[in-house]
This record gives sequence, C-alpha cells and structure tokens, in this order.
Amino acid sequence: MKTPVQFRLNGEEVAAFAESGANLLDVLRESVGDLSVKGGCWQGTCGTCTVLVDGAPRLSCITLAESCAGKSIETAGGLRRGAELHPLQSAFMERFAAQCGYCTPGMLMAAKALLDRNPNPSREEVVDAICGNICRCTGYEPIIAAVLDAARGDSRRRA
Amino acid sequence: MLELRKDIFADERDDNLKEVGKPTQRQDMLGHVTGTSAYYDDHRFANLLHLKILRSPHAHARIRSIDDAAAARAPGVKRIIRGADVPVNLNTLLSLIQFGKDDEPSLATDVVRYKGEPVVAVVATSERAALEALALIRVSYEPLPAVFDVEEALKPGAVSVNAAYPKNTFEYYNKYDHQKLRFGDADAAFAQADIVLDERYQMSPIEHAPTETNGSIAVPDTNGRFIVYTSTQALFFSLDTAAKINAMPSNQLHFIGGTVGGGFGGKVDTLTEPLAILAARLTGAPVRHRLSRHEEMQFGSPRGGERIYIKDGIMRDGRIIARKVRAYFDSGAYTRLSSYAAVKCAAHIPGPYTIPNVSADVYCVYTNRTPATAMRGFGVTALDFGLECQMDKGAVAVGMDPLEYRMLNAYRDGDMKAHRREAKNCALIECAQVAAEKASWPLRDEFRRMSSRTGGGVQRAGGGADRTRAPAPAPAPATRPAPVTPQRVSYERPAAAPAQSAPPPPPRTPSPPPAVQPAGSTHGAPRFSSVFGTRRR
Amino acid sequence: MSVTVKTFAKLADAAGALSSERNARFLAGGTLVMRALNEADPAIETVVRSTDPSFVNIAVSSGRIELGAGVTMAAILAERDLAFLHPVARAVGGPAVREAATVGGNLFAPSPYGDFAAALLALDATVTLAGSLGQREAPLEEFLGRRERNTSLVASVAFKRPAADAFRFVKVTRVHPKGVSVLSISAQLPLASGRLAGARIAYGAMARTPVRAKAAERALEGRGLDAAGIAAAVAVAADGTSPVDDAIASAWWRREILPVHLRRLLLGAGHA
Amino acid sequence: MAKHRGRGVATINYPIGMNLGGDPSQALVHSNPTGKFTVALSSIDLGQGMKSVTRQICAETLGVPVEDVYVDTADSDTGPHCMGSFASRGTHRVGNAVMAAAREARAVMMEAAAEELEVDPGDLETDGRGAIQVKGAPHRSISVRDVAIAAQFKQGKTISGRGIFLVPLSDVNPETGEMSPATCYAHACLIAEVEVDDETGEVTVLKMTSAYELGRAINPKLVEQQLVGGTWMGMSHALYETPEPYYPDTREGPRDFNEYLMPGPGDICPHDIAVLERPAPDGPFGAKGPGEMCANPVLPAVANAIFNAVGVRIDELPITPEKILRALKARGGAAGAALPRAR
Repeated sequence: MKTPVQFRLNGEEVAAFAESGANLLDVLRESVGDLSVKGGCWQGTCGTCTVLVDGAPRLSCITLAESCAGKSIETAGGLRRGAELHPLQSAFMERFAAQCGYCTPGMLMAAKALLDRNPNPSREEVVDAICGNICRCTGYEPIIAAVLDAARGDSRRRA
Repeated sequence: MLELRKDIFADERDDNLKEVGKPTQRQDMLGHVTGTSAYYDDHRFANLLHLKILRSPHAHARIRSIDDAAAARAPGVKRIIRGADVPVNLNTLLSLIQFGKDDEPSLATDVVRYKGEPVVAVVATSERAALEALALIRVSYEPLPAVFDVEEALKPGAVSVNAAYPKNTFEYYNKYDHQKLRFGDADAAFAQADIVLDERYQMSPIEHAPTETNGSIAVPDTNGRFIVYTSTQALFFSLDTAAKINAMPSNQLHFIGGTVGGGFGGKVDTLTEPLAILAARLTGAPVRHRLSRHEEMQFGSPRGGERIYIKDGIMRDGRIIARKVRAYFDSGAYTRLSSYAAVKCAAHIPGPYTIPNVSADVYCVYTNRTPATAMRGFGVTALDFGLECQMDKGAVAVGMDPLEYRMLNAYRDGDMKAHRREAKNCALIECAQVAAEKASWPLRDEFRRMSSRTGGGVQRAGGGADRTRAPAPAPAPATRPAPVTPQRVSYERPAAAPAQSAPPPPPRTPSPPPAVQPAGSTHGAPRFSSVFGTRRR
Repeated sequence: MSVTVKTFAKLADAAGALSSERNARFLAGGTLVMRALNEADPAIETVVRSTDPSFVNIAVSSGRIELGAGVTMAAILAERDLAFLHPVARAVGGPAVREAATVGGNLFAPSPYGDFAAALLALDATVTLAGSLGQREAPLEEFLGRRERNTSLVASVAFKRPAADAFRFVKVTRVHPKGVSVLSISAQLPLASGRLAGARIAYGAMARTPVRAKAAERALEGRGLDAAGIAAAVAVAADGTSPVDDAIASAWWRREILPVHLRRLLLGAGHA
Repeated sequence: MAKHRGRGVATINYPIGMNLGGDPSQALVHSNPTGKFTVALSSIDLGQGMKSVTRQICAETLGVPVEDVYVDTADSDTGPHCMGSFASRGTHRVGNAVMAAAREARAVMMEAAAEELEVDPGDLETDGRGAIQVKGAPHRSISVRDVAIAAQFKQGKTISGRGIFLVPLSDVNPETGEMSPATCYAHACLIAEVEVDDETGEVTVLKMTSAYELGRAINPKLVEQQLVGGTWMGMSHALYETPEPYYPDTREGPRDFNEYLMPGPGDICPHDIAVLERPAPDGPFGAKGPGEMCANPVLPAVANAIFNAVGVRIDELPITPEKILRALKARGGAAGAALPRAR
C-alpha cells in the first residue's frame, strides 16, 4: 500500500508516493531522487543519512516518511546556493575533511544543524554535534577543524 | 599537524618539481562536499529487483533439505537461486593468479562451514518482499561439530573444515602445510644468548566497517552484455571472478566503479557481483545486491585473527642474535586471501631489524568462522604488533632504552635480510631520531648520530659501562640531528651467517645483568621511565 | 504482506488500536520500531501513531514534573526547568537520535540501552498507562518488571522534583561522547541536615531492565555522604544486579567497575 | 583512584605493493583536440586519493598544469587493467604506469611542437603553465593548446601514451623462504602517550608523535589525510575493535555501529607528524605509499605505553579496559610493577 507524502525539500515543494511504513531515506533516494543523501546502516546507528527536518537533525533511515508530511527537509544537495558553496562546504574542502566522501553529506548536515542554532560553538559542542556520525577515513580531526573554521567565517568567499 | 623534513635525505632527491609535492586539492573533493560523487548505488533503474541472502544459522552443518516452495509463491518474489543454479559454484579468489584450489561455493549445497554462509538467494521486487520470502524458506540442517581455535584446528582428529584442505591448513608448493623461513641457525644461537624471550601474541579479528557497505547493481545491457555498478576495490579482479563463476566471456561484463565509500581491504572479495549478475541473467531485469550493515558486520569477511609466537635470543649488550616466529592465520572456513597474507607475513619477519639467525613457520589455518580477507596492513599489522611489543620486552630485559634498543638492531643499507635480499633505501633510524626529537625522548649522542646508510655510523651503543649512568638529558626540541655522514660501524654487526655457521661470539667486555627497577620509579627501563619518573608522585 | 500505519488524533483511540489490532506496535521516536520495519520484522503488521498534543506535553510545577511519553530527549534539553535531567538526555545517542528518542520509548529500550528509564527509576517515577479501559497509574519499577507483556500505551511519566543538587548521574561508555552504556548510575540523594533520607539509586545495563540498588540505598539511609556512609553503600553496590556479557562489555567488568563509579558518583566526582 | 601516564614507542617498516610483485597496472593518457589531457584507469579511489595522486604525477610528467589533467576511473570498457587498490600499491604501481604513459604522450607533444616551431624536439621544454618553449629562448614558444590542435588537424598525430608497470613475480624457495617480497619499504616511528585508570582499566590516549618516511610525498595534504586517519584506525584496532568480542568464541558479535566499538570524536588526541622522504629508486618521483602502514605502529606503541604507565603487558588485541583491569588485579595493582621475567 502506498501513501502520498508532500513536503518541502531544500525549499521546493515535492510530492511522492511512499510505501506504507517506508523510511524517509528510501523515499528521498528512491522516490524523490535526491541522491545526495547516503545510507549507511538503516539501523539509526551511523549518521550517514542525516538530514534536517524543520531545522532539526534527523536520521532519515529511522524517520517514518509520512511523519514528514508538510515539513521542511534540508539535505546536502541543497546546501549550495547556485555556484556558491555553503561555508561548511568550503571549510570541508580547505581542511581536506573528506576522503571517501560517503559520510560527508551527513556530516555537513549534522554540522549545519549545530551552526544554525549556535553560530559560535566550542570544540566540545562541535564534537557533540558530529558524535552520531561515523567517519572511517579521517579520524574526525579535520572535520572538527572545518566546522570550527566555518563558524569563525574563516572560509567564506574562499575555495 | 604535519611537518615535512626536507633536510633529511635531501642529497638523494631532486625537489625541483612543479606539481608533485604540492598540496593540490583532491580532484573529487567538490563532488564529495556537494553530495554529487556517484557511488555504485547512485544509479537508478526502472523495475530494479533486490537480492537477499538466506544464511546458515550454524557454524558447521550438513544440509539435509531445502524447501523454498512457499518463498517462491510469496508476493513480489521473481526468482529463487540455489547452488545448483550457479554455473561454476566453486571458486577461490586467487585462482586468477593460479594460487590455491577452488574451495568456496557461492551458495552452499551440501555443507555449511560458517555461521552466515550463503545458502539461498531470493530476488524480489523490494527488499522487504525479499526479506519476507527468506523467512518462509525451510532448511533442514544436521549440525556438525565445529572448530574455532587455530591451534585446536591443527591437532590430530580435529574437525575437518574445508573439503579442499582436509588437514585445515593451506597447502604451499603442493608440499608443505605452511610457509617456511630459514636463515642462519636460530636454535644454535639461542644456546649462545644471554637472554631468551618467548612470548605469545593474539591479534583480534577486525571488521573493515566502511560507511558504504559492499554492494553492486547488475543491469542487462544491449547485445547480451551486463553493466555492473560496483563498490569493488579491484575492478578487473571482480570482473574476472564474476565471469568465472557465471561461466561468461569477460567481455560480456562491463564493470563501472571507481568511487567507493571506503574499503580498507573489505571490498576485494567480490561478495555481491557474481550473484547479482546471475540474478540479472535469470530475470532479465536490473538487480541490486547490497549487504545490510548487520551482514557487513558479521558476514562480510573481516581481518583475520592471527596468533603469533615470537622467541628472541638477546645478548646483554642489546644485540638480538636470533628470532623464531610461529604464526597462525585464522582464515575462517575458506581461503580467500589468507594464503597470500601468510607468505607476506613470512617475508616481513624479523621486522626492520638485522638479526643473523631467523626461523619462521607461518600457517594459514581453517576454522568454522566467517572467511577472513585482506585489510589495511594485510599480513603485517598483527606481526608488527607482536614484534614491537617483543622489542619493548627485550629492551626492558637488557635494561636499555626501548628506542635505542631498536636503533641498535635496526637494519641498515647493505645488511642481509632473512629472505636473503640486501636491505636498501632504509630509513628506520632517521624516523626514530626525528620522532624522538619531536617528543623530547632522550637519545644519547651516538644514537642521534646513527644512520641507516651503509654501516650505520657511530660507536657501539648499549655497552656495559654507560648503561648504569644517569639518563641522558633530552635534546632541546629545536635541535636537529647532526648531519648524517655515512661511515662504518666500529663493531661487527652480526654477519648474515649461512645455515651451518655458529652465531657471533658474545661481546668481549662482560655486560652487567639487566638493570633493576629503581624503587618507586615508573615501570619500564630506567632511562625510559625518566620521562615520567616524577609524574606520579 | 505490508505494514499498515494508523495515526490517531486522540491518545485513547491509539491505545485502543494498540490493544485490538493484530501484531500492533506503537511508533514514538522510531529508533526501535523503524529499525525493526527496515529489517522487515514479521512481528509488526500494524504501526500505531498519535498526534495527541498531550503526548508531547511537559508539565513542570514546583513540586511535580510530568512528561508526556512522546517528549524527546531534545525537548528535555530545551527545557531549562529540567536542567538536572540534561546530562541524562544528552547521554542518549547523538543529536539526531535525541531529536527522535522519546521518554516512553526509553522505557522499552532493551539493555544496555535505557539509561533515561534508569534515571526515572531513581526519581521514583510513576507511569500513566492508557488502555482500552481508560488510564491507570503504575510505579515505574513494577512496569519495567513486566514490560515485555505490556499491551497498553504509555501516556506519560511523573515524578516529584528532586531537591536542588540531589540528583546525580553518570554513564560509563567506551566511546565518547556518544556511546552505548557499559553501565549508568542515577542517584537521588536528598540530604536533610547532613543525613540522607529516602536515597534512591538505579542502574542502567546492570540487569535485563534498569534496576534499583536497594542494598546501597539502605546502606545510605540516615547516614551522611561521608567516607563511612559511602563505603557502606559501595560495599553492597552490586547486590541485586545481574549484568550480562554483550558486545560492549562483559558481566565481569561491569560488576568490577560498578562500585568504583558508584563511589566516585557519591563523592561527587561525576564522570571520570 | 590513580591515573598513570606512560609513553610507548614502535618502529616499523612496510613493503610497497603486492608481496612478490606480479601485480601489474596500466594507464592510458591522451589529449583532446585543445590540449586538455585525460588519464584512463581502472584503478579504484576508495578515499585514499588515487585520482588526485595520479593526476599530479601525470601533470608533472607532461609538464602541464594539474588543472589540464583529468583522471577518469574506473570503467572496464575504457580503463586498462589494474590489479586493484590494495597492498599500498596505488601510488607506486599505478603512479609508475601513469608516468610511463605520460612520458610517451609528452614525446609526441614535443615532436608536434617542434614541427610547429621548426626546431629539434630536444631543444624544447615545457614551462608547466601550458606552454612549450625553446630552451634559453622563452619568447619562441607555443601553447599546448595550439600544439594539440596542430597535431590533431594538421599533423595527424595522436598526443597519447600507454603505460604499464610490473614488478616481475618473485619465486619463493619453499625450504628457506628466500624471495624478493618488495622493491621498496616505507618506514615509521610512533610514540604514544596514554593515561590509564588503575581502578577501571580505562585508557585515554593523550598524544601521538610520529615520523613517517614515505619516499616522496606526492601530495602532503593527502599524506596527512592518510596518516591522521590511519593512526586513528590504529588506535581503534589497539583499544576498541573486534567483530568477535569473545574470540575465539564467536558469541555476542556486534551488529551495528553502536555495538562495534571505535573511538569517537571525543576520544581522539593531538598528533604531531613529521614526514621524511628517502626516494625509492623505482617509485614515481621516488614515492612509496602511506596507505596501509600508517596504522601499524600505533597498536604496539599504545600497548607499550600502557606497560610504561601501569606495568602490565596486554598481548591480546583489542586491549580492553577489562583485560588491563584483570592484569592489574592479578598483579596486585599498578604500583611496584616488576620487570617481565626473562629466561
């Protein structure tokens, strides 16, 4: 049984038919076609699929798609404004904060959730913001540094 | 923070380069931060089918019967695949380079040899439909005794795990049940040694845990070809393996990959492609075979758990005159790549040190667990753990600073290694010097003057008298090591002795016994503990 | 066979559906149920939800605190009046999980999860259950003892506000800052003129469900938080616990370090 | 309670490429009609930076800016054979193949330029900024773009090259193990500083200091990525990771990232790294490869630091707090640790 779901994705109204009980991750990737959201576990344990729902970070793999009806969803695919990168994207580039790149979209969204609410976080607050996101390549340090850079505005208009 | 030490070995380099050596941005970085890098699963197809695997609940069992009738009738199910459907249902990864016998089925038919071994594949219109169908399959097993410990598996009368290797060991050169390394005469040297240190080390299995699990999508293409989008770490390795198992000419397969969400060795085994391709052939539709995280954690091949015994013969002056290693690679139920790792391990013995008498026996052993495979540092990581813990114990035993003990025994250009090749392009000593300097680790002058180049420089270290002296002061962080000037050592480093020759004589000047722990100081050798000697009080 | 999702505006109707529908599970934050759905758990045929505002209501008065079962860890962290519970809420997953994980869901989280439930145990919380026959209250401890057999819907939990600085919490994990419990200790230590009266101590991950440390509580009764009082409690710290071996830690290690961390908590050392 | 600090060291080397060799890689390099180059490979980039390293090697060899080179991998229809991305073989094996292909392409490019400038190819040099000029007479130059156009539309030359690199397979003597495992080795020394809680066995890694010798660092930032990430993985192997917590017993295997333990962002420590470059005689610009070996010294260095801190040796990985606590209890606490008995 499929149910229609309507929500805003990165500012645009989208509608999709979701399998009853489907998670938001599968609906975004398979039905809507936003492939910037990656799946890592479908268990709610790796953070790879992190998106923002009404500004709050959510694990899309354990979020019931139909519970997002009428809500505003942000994904990494919507971070860039035209050709201009979001400061977090620039900072991640400058700090070489991605290797395989698979956890990066989720990391960016987890970091955005923090900076949207707290523009001047401490290192501890940055560590807490990304602690639900697994990265197997970088050792986290470059990611923490990049988020702190972005908060300080060190990387605006660069990259 | 990373510092390039261009001053060291500068005479061996031409640094007049325009692009090489520059911190250029990664070609793929923009794609990564915008979420536009295309991994294997970022390709969409109409009518995509999903393949899921029914796995053995037993570590070792005979399959009596399989009833998949109900599953075949379940909603959304397009095809059930059994071992008999697999064109070539026996393979070993390294058969591509003629190494080892075919020993592993894609789908078990008569016996399952580890918990999680694939038995039946279901192809359905959704993952959920496939998973629900799996729950309807009834397999009748006759449980068999299992073996999980590498040394238990080698005992007479142990359960035989792998039909191709009934004695539970990989067969080397159609002749030996393990890889040998023989250099000098270790046993004779132990008799001459002041100290013999015999220790056991156990590596843990490790899951690669890439954030992207293993997976592939096989898509029927025009003219009978198949396009395969894959997370493989080795494109043609996987293509040729898939072609062999599907009995297809390799040019009917078009593999596309190259952007992979981490691998670390866990995406070499071609775990998903062969069945995805077979399913696509049998259904005529695109098929995705993606491991769940649970499958990746428990049934995707891990780094194997190696058990390593190391026995050193050491002279009081710190020279290691003999090293004997016995290593067991836990290959799990099938060979995959462990047979290769065992040879690589043997080649790495005795580590980056010049030891005149070396003997090693490295076994690739079968047990009833998930087959192991390559992982970052394959064949070496566990050995280095054992060797470097052993070096620490040796240093303590002779009362030497652990770093100076390593530098004393470190290989230099021109030294003969145990696998009978001359060492060249060595740099262990320089790494030790730079790390010590950065960490304010006290090294005595003669050690700061040492060199990896032929001979190795400086007066003999670790001699009797100066070991009793107060710890050398730490070099000021700013100081650079003295310029490296190649010169011969003034003492005879143990020569690479032929098998029959006796080990080198003990040092002329008698050495005092191993230094004793000064009361109240921290643990480890006296000079070593000077670093933190007062910290705890 | 696909799942049916039923959403109800009224909690009572949701409760009714939960008890009447076949193989029904209530979906709160999704950390447990959505994962089960993703794994095609055959035991779930109907998913019941509720949009009842009372379900996410936080009622804080000077003496009493009531939390709707749908209140998330993030909502608790946003509530200044609940500052004493912030360390507990922050110990539940990363930020994204805290946005999902609910008070009610935590009562069902299998060990080694369920640290918030352990904290509620130390707060002597009661659970309000909505069934087809209306609502009833039950002590949390009693509820946890039979949670596997529970068919009614947890509507809310309530407890007396602890005295200022009387509540302490420590969670021991291998991974920082986010990690699954090796164990957690929640303690309510009401001091009256230097003496403890009605101390409550509860553990997470030390048994099949969160459990009270009654022996330690008794040992502290009427004593001060001095060396002697603490030593008496620490001596019986592990009484009544039955930890298990799991992927996080062995029963042996849990038992060994429990007294150490209880002592440190009582000394006010907080998390090491 | 008492917390004890200690330092431990390890020095290691690591063979570059598949053991015994016999692991070829190929590369194709060609220019489009306007002088932009494509490298076609079947090698895999799983995060280690294969695309970027080979891109820089190709640009350096051709003598053009790195922006003018794009690496296309991995398509089995267009990319020639590569053994795969493992065994720290990417930079060394694939890098050499790309270098060979780029040399061949460069030779054609220089011939075509020479024909346009009416000089001997031997008298020409690239300026690395997209032009080819006469040695000593930079005013007599032509852009790579114009050379490519001329080669394609006027001279009928393909500015392209093929490259393969193969270390011939070594025999192994079954009796003695005599063999040629590798042509070059990377080296490292790592010092780890830890703090151990002697009441719980819990370990905190406080700092790492290291020196890595990698031949040539083709790209220092990518080397840093490998070393920082790799030492995190080494710390993880040392203290946390196992899919079989009760090995060799197979029970209680982790199923997810909550149960599979790895250091979180709150568990990491500062790492002060030095990189040394002793060029490998057969490496591309002397490069070896940092990929695998960077994790290896961390495991023993941490184990040795724990011994230095509390006097117990844990010889079984991972070094869990439980193992340390059991050893401490067996030894009667952290104080007064005796030296290990040597026979």
